[in-house]
Amino acid sequence: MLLQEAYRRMLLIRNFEETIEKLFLEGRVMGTAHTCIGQETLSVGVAAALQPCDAMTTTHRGHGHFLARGADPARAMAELFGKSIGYSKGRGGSQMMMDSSIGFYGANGITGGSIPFATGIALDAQMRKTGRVAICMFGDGASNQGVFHESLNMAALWNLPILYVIENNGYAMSTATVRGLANPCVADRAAALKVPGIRIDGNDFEEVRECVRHHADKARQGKGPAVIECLTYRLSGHSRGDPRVYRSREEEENAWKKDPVKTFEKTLIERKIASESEIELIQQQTAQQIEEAVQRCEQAPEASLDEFQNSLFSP
Amino acid sequence: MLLQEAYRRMLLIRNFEETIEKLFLEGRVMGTAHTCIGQETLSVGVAAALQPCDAMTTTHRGHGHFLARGADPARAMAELFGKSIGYSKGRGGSQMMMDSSIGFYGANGITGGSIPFATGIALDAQMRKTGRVAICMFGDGASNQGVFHESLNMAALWNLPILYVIENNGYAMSTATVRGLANPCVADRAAALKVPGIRIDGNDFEEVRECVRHHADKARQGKGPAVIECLTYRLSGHSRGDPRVYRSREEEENAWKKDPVKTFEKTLIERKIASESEIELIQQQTAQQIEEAVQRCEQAPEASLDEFQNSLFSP
Amino acid sequence: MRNITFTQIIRETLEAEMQRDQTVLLMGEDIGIYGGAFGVTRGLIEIFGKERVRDTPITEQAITGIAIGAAVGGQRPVIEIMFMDFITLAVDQLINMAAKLHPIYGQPCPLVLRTPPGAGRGYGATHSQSLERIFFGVPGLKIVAPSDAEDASALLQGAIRDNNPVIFLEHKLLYPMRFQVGDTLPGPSELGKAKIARRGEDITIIAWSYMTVLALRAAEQLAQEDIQVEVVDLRTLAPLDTETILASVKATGRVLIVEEAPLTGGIAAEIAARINEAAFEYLDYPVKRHAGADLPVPSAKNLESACTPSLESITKAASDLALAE
Amino acid sequence: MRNITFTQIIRETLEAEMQRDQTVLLMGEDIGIYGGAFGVTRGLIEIFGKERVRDTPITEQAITGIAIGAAVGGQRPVIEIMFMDFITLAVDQLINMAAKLHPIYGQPCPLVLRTPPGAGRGYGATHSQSLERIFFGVPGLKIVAPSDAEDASALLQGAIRDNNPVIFLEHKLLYPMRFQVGDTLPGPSELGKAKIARRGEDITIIAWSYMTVLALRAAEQLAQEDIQVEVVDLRTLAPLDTETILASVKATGRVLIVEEAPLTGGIAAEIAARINEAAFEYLDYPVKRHAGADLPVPSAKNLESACTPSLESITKAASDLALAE
Ligand SMILES: Cc1ncc(C[n+]2csc(CCOP(=O)(O)OP(=O)(O)O)c2C)c(N)n1
Ligand SMILES: Cc1ncc(C[n+]2csc(CCOP(=O)(O)OP(=O)(O)O)c2C)c(N)n1
Ligand SMILES: [Mg+2]
Ligand SMILES: [Mg+2]
Repeated sequence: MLLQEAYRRMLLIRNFEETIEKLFLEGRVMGTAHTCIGQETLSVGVAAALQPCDAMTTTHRGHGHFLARGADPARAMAELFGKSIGYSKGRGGSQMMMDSSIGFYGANGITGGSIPFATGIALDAQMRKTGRVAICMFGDGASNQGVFHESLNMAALWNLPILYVIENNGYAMSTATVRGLANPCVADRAAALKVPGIRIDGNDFEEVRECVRHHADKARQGKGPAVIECLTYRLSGHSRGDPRVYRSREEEENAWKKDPVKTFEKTLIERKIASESEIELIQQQTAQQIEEAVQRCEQAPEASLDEFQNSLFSP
Repeated sequence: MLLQEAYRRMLLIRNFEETIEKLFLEGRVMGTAHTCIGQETLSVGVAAALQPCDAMTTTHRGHGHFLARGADPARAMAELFGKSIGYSKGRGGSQMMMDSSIGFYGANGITGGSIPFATGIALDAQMRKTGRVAICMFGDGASNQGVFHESLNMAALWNLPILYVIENNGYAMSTATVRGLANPCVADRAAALKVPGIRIDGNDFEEVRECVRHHADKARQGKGPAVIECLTYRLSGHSRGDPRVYRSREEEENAWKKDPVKTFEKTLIERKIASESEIELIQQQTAQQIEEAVQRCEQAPEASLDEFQNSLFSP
Repeated sequence: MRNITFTQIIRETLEAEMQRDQTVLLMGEDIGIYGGAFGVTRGLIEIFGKERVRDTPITEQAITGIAIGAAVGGQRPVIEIMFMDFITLAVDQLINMAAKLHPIYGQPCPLVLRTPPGAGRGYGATHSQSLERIFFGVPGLKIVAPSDAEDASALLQGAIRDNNPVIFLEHKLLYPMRFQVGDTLPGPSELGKAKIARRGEDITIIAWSYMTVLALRAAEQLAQEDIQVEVVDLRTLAPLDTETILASVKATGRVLIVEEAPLTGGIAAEIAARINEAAFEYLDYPVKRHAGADLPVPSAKNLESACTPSLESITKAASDLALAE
Repeated sequence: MRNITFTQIIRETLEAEMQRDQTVLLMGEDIGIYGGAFGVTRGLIEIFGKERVRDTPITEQAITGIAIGAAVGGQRPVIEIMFMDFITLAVDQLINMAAKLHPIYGQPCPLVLRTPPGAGRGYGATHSQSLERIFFGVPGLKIVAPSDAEDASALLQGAIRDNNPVIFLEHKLLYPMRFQVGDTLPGPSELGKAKIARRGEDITIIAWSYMTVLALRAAEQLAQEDIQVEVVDLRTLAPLDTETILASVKATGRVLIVEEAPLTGGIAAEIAARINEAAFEYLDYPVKRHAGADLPVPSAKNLESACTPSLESITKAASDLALAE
């Protein structure tokens, strides 16, 4: 992925998330959503390291991962509108979409629920020798679910091609990492099972990309799983309506000063990879893309009850 | 606990377990049981380190722990006979008995099921400042259940007075530890959560007692949990009818040569703590005690259906 | 009298019980400073401190298991499972441990597990389920599902003082609803008693939790069409108050059971079966069940409404039954 | 024809399916060299190797979740949960993941979970439960519960080839039982069809899994008293074959549903409710359910027998119903 393209995806995610927050405020979409503002470079960094055949799973906070892998923003957003063009035909909502054709094996509303699932995808990859690596994204909070340890143990025993990529964004809902994890370094848990555990700056696009690429390559070569802990910060609230009483505005302001998308933008300019006007053009283009997505959602037909009723079982 | 008394309990356990195996073969008891032959010194070593107020939980393989803590062998055995004098009035069987009056908080048929339970007992001890320490016994196989990590994390976060004592006996049913654990050192898992993790010779009575006592004292002083991995060997089959195809007879014979009860017996004689005739007397006494237990069981009334039907809810 | 939300009365009840009994201990995800995902425990950490209002890591299985152990040890834990959908992770501890403690081991286990079931907010298939059926009929477990504030308070007190594991349902649509309640909290209620929430002679509607709210509204509408509906609010699902159910059914001869969850395998089936077994000859018409679709709860508003009983669908079902020949 | 055990035909069926389809993959605790706690998979690791017959650590939740992922990836995993009681640890993965994959995400999930329910061996409260009710009515899950060898083979093949998650029950008392079967395995059966296991006009007994075995024996005894029992063997609980049930009930007018698990909240309740809804006027007598006691399964032989339907208790219940005025 070219750096300009990476930047475009980051911006697309940022725009998507901000638009969704606005749509909620305006009462134009229903349900709930968890935006990943502040974690965009991480999403794109991981995606940039992958092969098209690789499989990614995510959590409740998955828009960024999905878009980074190339999802159509209109079809993703349509899940929030409950419209038929949505990835789940409007049935799933923000937390339940999947598109295996682009190697995106789904968001998941159950914290930790996708960890064994991704491990199973890696098992299939090993059995069928597809050369695929599974990338299991989840949060610091999810790392406490026992099923992480169960899955990691099996992945290690069986040498499965999987990376557990933890987005340690400082909080699980209101629970600061230090209050939820007896040892706030998630990567340390890997050592307990003799799996490589790496902790990196999750807001550094290139560090993320290189680290993921390196370990994905190893996994592809049959060298087994790794745990990659990416330090980041959730600039948004946990979900809509989060009053954020568990942290100070000052802390947030400081974090905003290090906004990774802005930082990446500056790097592009400094390194002369993109000019200011190119940046501006990308900004305009993504803004327009999102606007069009909203329009497509609004014009799309409602989710179909008939179709839903006939979809319970797979033929 | 005096060493002679410790020996008496080891023998009692050995005798109890061998008798049960015989009773199964003769078809005189029903259901199933998992005997702990080879792990008796471990049970007694742990029990010898505890205060009367301390709370112990165990697993499917719990007769030894229960007897080590002072259970009445007749009432324990009566669970296998399904008789009314059993600790669970004949309702529970081998895997479900409890006697909180001697600090024994139960066997449990669900592998790993007692781990959060014991942690909760420790939480109560902390809340009510009872000075009690909880001792959670389980196997290498159970250590793979995710709930161990979930519980250990909370115990560590909250500094609970609990010791997780793992009996690593080389197998979980047919699964050798190296085939079930990516890292066969269970104690290493503690480090992932910054909890002390100690690995000791579980067949060495004094090593077990000292280690448990030391960490129990620390826990009692508010210094939080520890993980103690005791290396031992299950000389018996997993449960009745286990053909033991997963290990060689040679391996077993070698293990029998190091039978910890015999080793302990030799030590007593060598150190002149007991004479050969004293040993013999204890052997006779425990044999008789078990024989009497069998007789009591056989003469006891059957489990009462009426009483059972009225016991569903606690008043 | 005062007018307060369901959330508010639960919070006040928890506070009062914690004041009364030092061993009442709250545990759950984000129940401390955040006050719980639905704000029920807001403010309690300030009063009781973080030892008695314990934020936990995201570990439903261990939270439940630890609470069971604490209950056997000597506490009266009240845990919150943020959405009832997540109780699926605690099924082993509830069924294989909590439910067995008294009948098998002879140990009391005074545990309360509070959790919000229910659809209606577009949260999707894993944040909208009513899963009480998993525990219904598990010998040794009690299930409470109030539909109004006074009952919720009295039953929560009853649940906390009960020496058995109790699953306490707080439907998420009830939380913001306002109710008239007394100036002081009611006393504790014993678990296991249904109530006649409205008298009527033409037809009985049996419901619980939020469905009772809808049933009462339907009854009001039908009264205008001169159909007099009796509404039995079960309040407690386990133990089930068959006596009150049968008395009402025998009087009206027609009964509609309303359940939010999918029809197949629901609690309504058990109620229907009991009525048929014990009041067959009193029935003018076969027992009717009105329940959710046999589909997961979808997130789109139009689908979600179509898959869950609504005021309209209940009114129609009741009216059809009342008027059926 | 040959005479083989239930265990043997399951093993042969697994072997045949694994030969036929490279993506059929077995996973479970001690299923390799040990051959499974009940010996069902004995010998398969020698034929297919440890990649396709995977011994797992003791982690029911992850085993199930990994199998679901593998199924979506491209395998057809068949997992074994050693005792059905342990499925409680996998409830989240089954209800919140497997069951949602097709209706919400549009993904097929060809997973089979084999597990033995049932009492009768004195194994106690956490090794004897029949917990199919947890999954019954969960939209998106199928449940198969055969009572004889031929059906077990045909349905297991059907389950493995089905593109949906299937819970496949092998009652532990069936394992050692011998059956007459053909020299070759039957072909695959579609899931969802009950069968009339015995014809009779006086009364219908509906049962599944091991209870069908007892029902057939009871029918034989009753035939000597000139009571002709029709036995409907459900074979598949979800989807439930209401059509076959209703046809039989309409013909006999009297129906006894037998369920091993506790009465309250059982699958029998749903069956009874459906019969009452759709065949009310055909009933000579209220539908009767005969089920386990509303108690955990105790280990003592005398208690266990008293708490579970037996040949005697079924015969008596059927006879009482057949002769009732
Ligand atoms: C089983 C389960 N428990 C609790 C929740 C509620 N919940 C949703 S997200 C979340 C916090 C997750 O924290 P983390 O894993 O760090 O991810 P982040 O939100 O920070 O991205 C919680 C508690 C849930 N969805 N599922
Ligand atoms: C949840 C659950 N899964 C599986 C089993 C079956 N089982 C009983 S004991 C056992 C092996 C346990 O191994 P370990 O923890 O090492 O204890 P050990 O038997 O060696 O004492 C297994 C698989 C069970 N009882 N519960
Ligand atoms: Mg986080
Ligand atoms: Mg072991």
